[in-house]
Amino acid sequence: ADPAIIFDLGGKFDKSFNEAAYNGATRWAEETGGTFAEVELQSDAQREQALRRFAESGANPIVMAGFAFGNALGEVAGDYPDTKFAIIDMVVDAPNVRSVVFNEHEGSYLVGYMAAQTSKTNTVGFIGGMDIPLIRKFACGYAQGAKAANPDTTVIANMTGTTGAAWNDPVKGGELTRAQISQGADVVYAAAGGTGLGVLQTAADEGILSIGVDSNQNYLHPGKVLTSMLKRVDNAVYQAMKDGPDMETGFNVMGLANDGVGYAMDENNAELVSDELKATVDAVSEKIVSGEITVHDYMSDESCPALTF
Amino acid sequence: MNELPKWADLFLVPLVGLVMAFALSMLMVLATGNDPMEALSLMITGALGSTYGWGYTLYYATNFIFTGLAVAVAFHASLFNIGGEGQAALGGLGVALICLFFPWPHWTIALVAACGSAALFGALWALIPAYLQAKRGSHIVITTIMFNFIAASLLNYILVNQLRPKGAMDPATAKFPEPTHLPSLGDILGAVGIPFSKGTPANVSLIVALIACVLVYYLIWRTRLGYQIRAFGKSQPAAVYAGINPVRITIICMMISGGLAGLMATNNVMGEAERLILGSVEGAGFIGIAVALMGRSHPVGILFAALLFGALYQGGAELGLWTSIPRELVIVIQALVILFTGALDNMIRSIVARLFFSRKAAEA
Amino acid sequence: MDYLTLLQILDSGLRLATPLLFACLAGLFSERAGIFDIGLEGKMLIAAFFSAATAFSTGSVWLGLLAGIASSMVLAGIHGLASITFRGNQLISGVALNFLASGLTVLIGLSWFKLGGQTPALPREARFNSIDLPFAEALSGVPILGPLYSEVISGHTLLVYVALLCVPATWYILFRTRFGLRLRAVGENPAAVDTAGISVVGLRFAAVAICGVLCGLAGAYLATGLGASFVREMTAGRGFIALAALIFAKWRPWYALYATLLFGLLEAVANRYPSLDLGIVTLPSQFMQALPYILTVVILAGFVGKAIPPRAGGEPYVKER
Amino acid sequence: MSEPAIELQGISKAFGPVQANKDISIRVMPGTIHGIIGENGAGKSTLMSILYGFYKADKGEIFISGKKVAIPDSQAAIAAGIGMVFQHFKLVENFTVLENVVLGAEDGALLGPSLAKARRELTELAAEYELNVDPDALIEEIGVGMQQRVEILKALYRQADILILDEPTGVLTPAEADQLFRILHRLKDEGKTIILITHKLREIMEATDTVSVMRRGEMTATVKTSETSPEQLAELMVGRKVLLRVDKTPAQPGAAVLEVDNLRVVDGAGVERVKGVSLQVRAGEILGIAGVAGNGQSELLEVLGGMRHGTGSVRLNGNELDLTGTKSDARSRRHRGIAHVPEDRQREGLIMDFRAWENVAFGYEDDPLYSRGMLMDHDALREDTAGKIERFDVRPPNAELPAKSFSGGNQQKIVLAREIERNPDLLLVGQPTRGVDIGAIEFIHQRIVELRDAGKAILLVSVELEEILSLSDRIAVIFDGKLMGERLPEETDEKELGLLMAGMTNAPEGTPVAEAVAENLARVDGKAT
Ligand SMILES: Nc1ncnc2c1ncn2[C@@H]1O[C@H](COP(=O)(O)OP(=O)(O)OP(=O)(O)O)[C@@H](O)[C@H]1O
Ligand SMILES: Nc1ncnc2c1ncn2[C@@H]1O[C@H](COP(=O)(O)OP(=O)(O)OP(=O)(O)O)[C@@H](O)[C@H]1O
Ligand SMILES: [Mg+2]
Ligand SMILES: [Mg+2]
Repeated sequence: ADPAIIFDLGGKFDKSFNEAAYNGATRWAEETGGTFAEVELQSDAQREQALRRFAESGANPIVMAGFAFGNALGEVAGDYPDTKFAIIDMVVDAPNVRSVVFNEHEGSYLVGYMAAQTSKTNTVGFIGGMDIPLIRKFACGYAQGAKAANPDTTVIANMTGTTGAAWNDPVKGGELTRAQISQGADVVYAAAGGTGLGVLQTAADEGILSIGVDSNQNYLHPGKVLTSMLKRVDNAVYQAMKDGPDMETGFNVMGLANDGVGYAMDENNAELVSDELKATVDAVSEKIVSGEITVHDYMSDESCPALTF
Repeated sequence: MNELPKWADLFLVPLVGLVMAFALSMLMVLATGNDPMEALSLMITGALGSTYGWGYTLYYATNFIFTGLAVAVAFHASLFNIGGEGQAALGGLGVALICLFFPWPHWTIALVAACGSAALFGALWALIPAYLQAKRGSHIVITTIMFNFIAASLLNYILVNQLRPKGAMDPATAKFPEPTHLPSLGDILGAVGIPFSKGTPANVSLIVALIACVLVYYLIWRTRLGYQIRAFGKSQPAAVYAGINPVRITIICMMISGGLAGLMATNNVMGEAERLILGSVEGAGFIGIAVALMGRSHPVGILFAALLFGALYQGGAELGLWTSIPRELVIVIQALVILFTGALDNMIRSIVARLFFSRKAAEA
Repeated sequence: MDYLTLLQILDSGLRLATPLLFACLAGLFSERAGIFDIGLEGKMLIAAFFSAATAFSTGSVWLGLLAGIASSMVLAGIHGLASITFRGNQLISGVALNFLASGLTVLIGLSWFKLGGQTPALPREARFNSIDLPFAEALSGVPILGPLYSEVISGHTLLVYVALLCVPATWYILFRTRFGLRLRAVGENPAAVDTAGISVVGLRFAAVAICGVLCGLAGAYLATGLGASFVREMTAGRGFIALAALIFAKWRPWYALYATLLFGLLEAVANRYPSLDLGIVTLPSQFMQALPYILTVVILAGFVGKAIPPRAGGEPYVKER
Repeated sequence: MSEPAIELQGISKAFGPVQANKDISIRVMPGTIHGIIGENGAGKSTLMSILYGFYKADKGEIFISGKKVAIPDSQAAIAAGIGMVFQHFKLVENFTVLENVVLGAEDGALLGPSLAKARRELTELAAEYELNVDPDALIEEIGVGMQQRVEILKALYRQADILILDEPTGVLTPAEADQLFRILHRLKDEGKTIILITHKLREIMEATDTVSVMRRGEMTATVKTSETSPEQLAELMVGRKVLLRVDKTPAQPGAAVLEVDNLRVVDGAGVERVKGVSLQVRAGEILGIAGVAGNGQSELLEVLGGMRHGTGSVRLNGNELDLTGTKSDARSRRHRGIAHVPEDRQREGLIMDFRAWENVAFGYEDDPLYSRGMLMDHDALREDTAGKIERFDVRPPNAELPAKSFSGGNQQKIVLAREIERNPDLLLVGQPTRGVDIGAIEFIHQRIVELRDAGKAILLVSVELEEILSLSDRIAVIFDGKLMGERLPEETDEKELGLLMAGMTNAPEGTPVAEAVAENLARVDGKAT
């Protein structure tokens, strides 16, 4: 049976999270010549419906990108014991579900480290999408990294909103960026889906640096995006599709160690990141992998040593 | 120009409006490079071609019956309640509080309590605009629009800061406990031996909605209160002459309307999601306007209009799943239906009248 | 809060007030002529889409602006057709057009750009860019006023200044010209206008058309000035806030400026301080978001002055029963 | 002989099923005053509105000074030199006088010069025709008499040669009406042509040169005023010899049913409309309240009927009525035994879209007779309605028709049947025969007298002096919210009542007020022979 993928509300071309998932799926399709079914959600109510439709049509495995599927999948998984599901960013406890979560705090730590090293004002910004523990996890890792690079760094963190609309409000993203710039920030990290596009745009317009998220967003404003915190959703999707109906289920953590997260380097930001900085960051990365540095995960206890929300 | 006979006004005019709305929408489908016939047939089979489709169609229809009745009851008093969205959202809060914080032995009792609470919360959310309209002449359309936004913010606050379980991501309450889960239509029909898809969200609230239709029929057309509501809606000076208190009627009528909108929560919150999610109303409050307009504010008409829109929603969802035609097509169709059966009603009527009388003249 | 922060909030408030101001003045023209318009939101949205889409495709922000205005005027025309020509219910027409815009923008957007309903990000030349007023740099050193000039007044996009100029222009048109006199009259008593030998239909269509132009500007500003692309539902209720501001302003141009500035500032403050600590209480962000709506209800309730709409507002002009 | 200033040929106009004008032709010579009379709904306003381009005729032609013109809108009429003062003024309430005058007649796109010019010309016109108004006053703040001046000024400012006035004196005090006619004569002397619509034969006889009579949408005659008489005109108007007397025996008054003491009513705009009225109505008698419209009689009736709040004391059968509290509404009044035939049956007395049987329950929907448990008993209601339709000779006798499908007179019968058959202790009646034809008038009057003879108290408000005189057992006259005195019908006459209605309690003969009396007499002339 063909695999299927369901994208979350932002749509598969959001240049960020969903696009990463899409890239993973197309990579699989190109490599194997297979085809996959796909759907972009347009409303919350469709989650369960889409899952059921794909399950009934025999798709296997069914991959879904986004924590918001958690509840729906919890409902549906039991009804289709012969279908395998893979969910990204959420843990669903069912025998036929693979739950893929990422150590975003680790990746964020790295880009936070780079931000603080690059900042001339010792002030770096973070703009999150919807204010949920997952995004706080990004922010917390980022702040830890920044403080580790330079203890005097001020981290300004803002969330765009408390609803799903916060993922898709570039205008507000832009305004928040301006506010952070006026508070002295000269590097801003956006973990905000579509909202982040507004952040990156405004940062580029106003002549400061930004950091992208999920996909490699360096190309969006060449020379203006310091780096992107890669969350290899594409790898997770690719892997799930490649594993096919025999996919191993269970809990699947993707971190620095297994290339689940990282930071992006390409020709667009080559000028911005000195070899020296790159070397330091790689060293830090190694230390995290080796356990020498532990990055606190906000979601483990809903608290953050480096940042208050 | 002569007047149309009543049946033509009641059926033909909305039907022509509907056909025009569909025709225009299908042109749009064509313009976006898709095959309208294929789209249409996919929508129809998706919505009505299987018990699975029916399950969703009926689920959506249940929502729209409630909000359609809500708009209609207010229409009868010449009040335009555009606040169904907010009232249904608050109804959801009423349901959530009932389901989360009381130990219910059985779903039947929980449903009764939830109905009461949902209606109460919806009614209270309509109370302030009603009061302001009745006592201070504040235009109810504007206040109810404002109250939709205020409701969204309020619910946002309550869900995010109060009811969201620790560590959860989406702004939603915890899952309601098992005893409050309503039997689905599949369960009910299965119990009497009729095979029906089990995975669909249609549930016992459909019966609540049907009961609401009957009650609203009796309310509007058979009771003194309904008589007074209709009289007030036709002429306010006459109502004062008859001793019908405008303040009282406005408030009571809007509270009934808000209560009906609130009742919708038994379907989407208690019956489907089994938890309260932010934004769970999903525009049903506004669709109620289209449903009431199409159904000519009569419960029977509303029932059919709600079914139609339910099928439209389910059919549209299928389109979104299986073709590159986005589900937003449904919103366009819905917009055109409201436009043609509501705002451009007179245009359709004159077209129909022209056709009608030219036919008659030809026959004679 | 220091002076600089204050200035920055003012600066942001002015930017955010601009689409509200355009839309509010749009509503003002329409409602002063007796046509209620709850479809401001939809007109803004469709203008935002077509301006961004056209600006992207042609690379010209000016063509984008024209397309935005044109699309908004098409919706305005439908509203006019429904409420003036066919004497339909203006509120229902507004509701329908809001839906239409919301559906069409995504439908067309998906079909053209396949970007989940968005348009691609606009390159610099396809956007309105901020312009520095003369001496902004030089004067920024002057205490108090210097930063005010360079931070708040200077450095916005052209449309911000256009919006501000629209306020005195609206006032002048409404109260100092023949057209304005007739427009106000037709919103108060269309029969008076009719018997004075002026076309009620013509006047009302003119008002609705102006409303379309201004909503077009509002939408174009959102997508090509404030933002740099179209995003689905990007108006995010601004049309309704503009409507609220219109009531708040009691249908007067200068008050419209103050009301929209206030609402813009509220948004800026809420951006800056998601929850506002006032010492005694902490206002949650949700409260700040709801504040414009709450204020409008308070005004409508007549607790703070009375907002009397144009007398013939919302009613079709029917001569023969 | 010169060309007629106005010539209409074969004008027809239908509003839906109502044929308001049928094939009407008239000629009006320049420099004359031409009167048009006719009953309510005869089509007078419609005809003139067609001439002014407000309505479009279905058929017919218009000639101005011998030239055929098309008048598709008021712009064309104004261009043709026609000005019209509508029955219901067409002024923008919150504009100033000046702005209203200028509206539509501006010079250039900017307002400033137009206003300045209008201000100058207004001063001149005011001086020339004694039409003094404050150009900067807001319309909503000046009286109706002033508003009418503004309407005339509007027409003159547009240099109208032909001036149409639709029932201009209906809202005027006698003195104001008098002044109006002086102005009209001056305009006529200047060569302007004037068309005057009125119900009042007296005004026709005094002011016009020629007169046309309309009946049921048709033009029944056009005659020289000097060659006709009021009697002939009245006959032409209603279509048959008019004889109107109510047969009734002397009243047998019993105990006081209604006692009103120092009643005051303030309207929504804060104006005191009833200023300390005291009166008494006894069982078995009809108290008639006479007065020019707008002197507080409507408000008086509405307070008693529970449609408004008031202050003072009102007792029914010795029990105090609530005037402001929760029991001050119409329903409580009905429960106490007060029935009310409202002045405006279409706006208040009936729901025009409801069927006849539904209207029979209007105001009485809580009657146990019409109830079955929580629901209304539609069968009982239909049955009751059938009886009422029969007893009150409602035509067509079909209870399923909506109220709007009945003619005015039959609508009034439905209201009367509903109210009278309640057998109330007190019946409030406002304008019972307004717009009702002669046959129905007789019927309605008889029913009211029957109720009186059954020992009920009746308070009658009417602006038709003749109706008051023939129905009432006692007559009170209201002026400016105050009762000017009470008379017995057999001891008074129209002359004296007219004086009282003009606010003169005790005027010797031959005073200037006699003009005011004449005014009221004219009103009487309209109906009686
Ligand atoms: N705008 C309208 N729409 C529909 N019917 C109308 C309209 N105006 C008048 N009519 C009807 O046309 C007929 C003639 O009305 P019109 O106003 O011309 O009478 P009138 O002679 O001026 O009466 P009155 O003395 O009461 O002013 C009436 O039956 C009236 O109900
Ligand atoms: N809106 C309407 N719809 C249907 N029929 C109407 C309407 N208006 C009037 N009619 C019919 O037209 C006829 C004439 O109405 P109109 O009010 O002019 O009667 P009328 O001759 O003045 O009688 P009356 O003296 O009783 O008032 C009535 O018989 C009525 O049934
Ligand atoms: Mg008239
Ligand atoms: Mg009549």
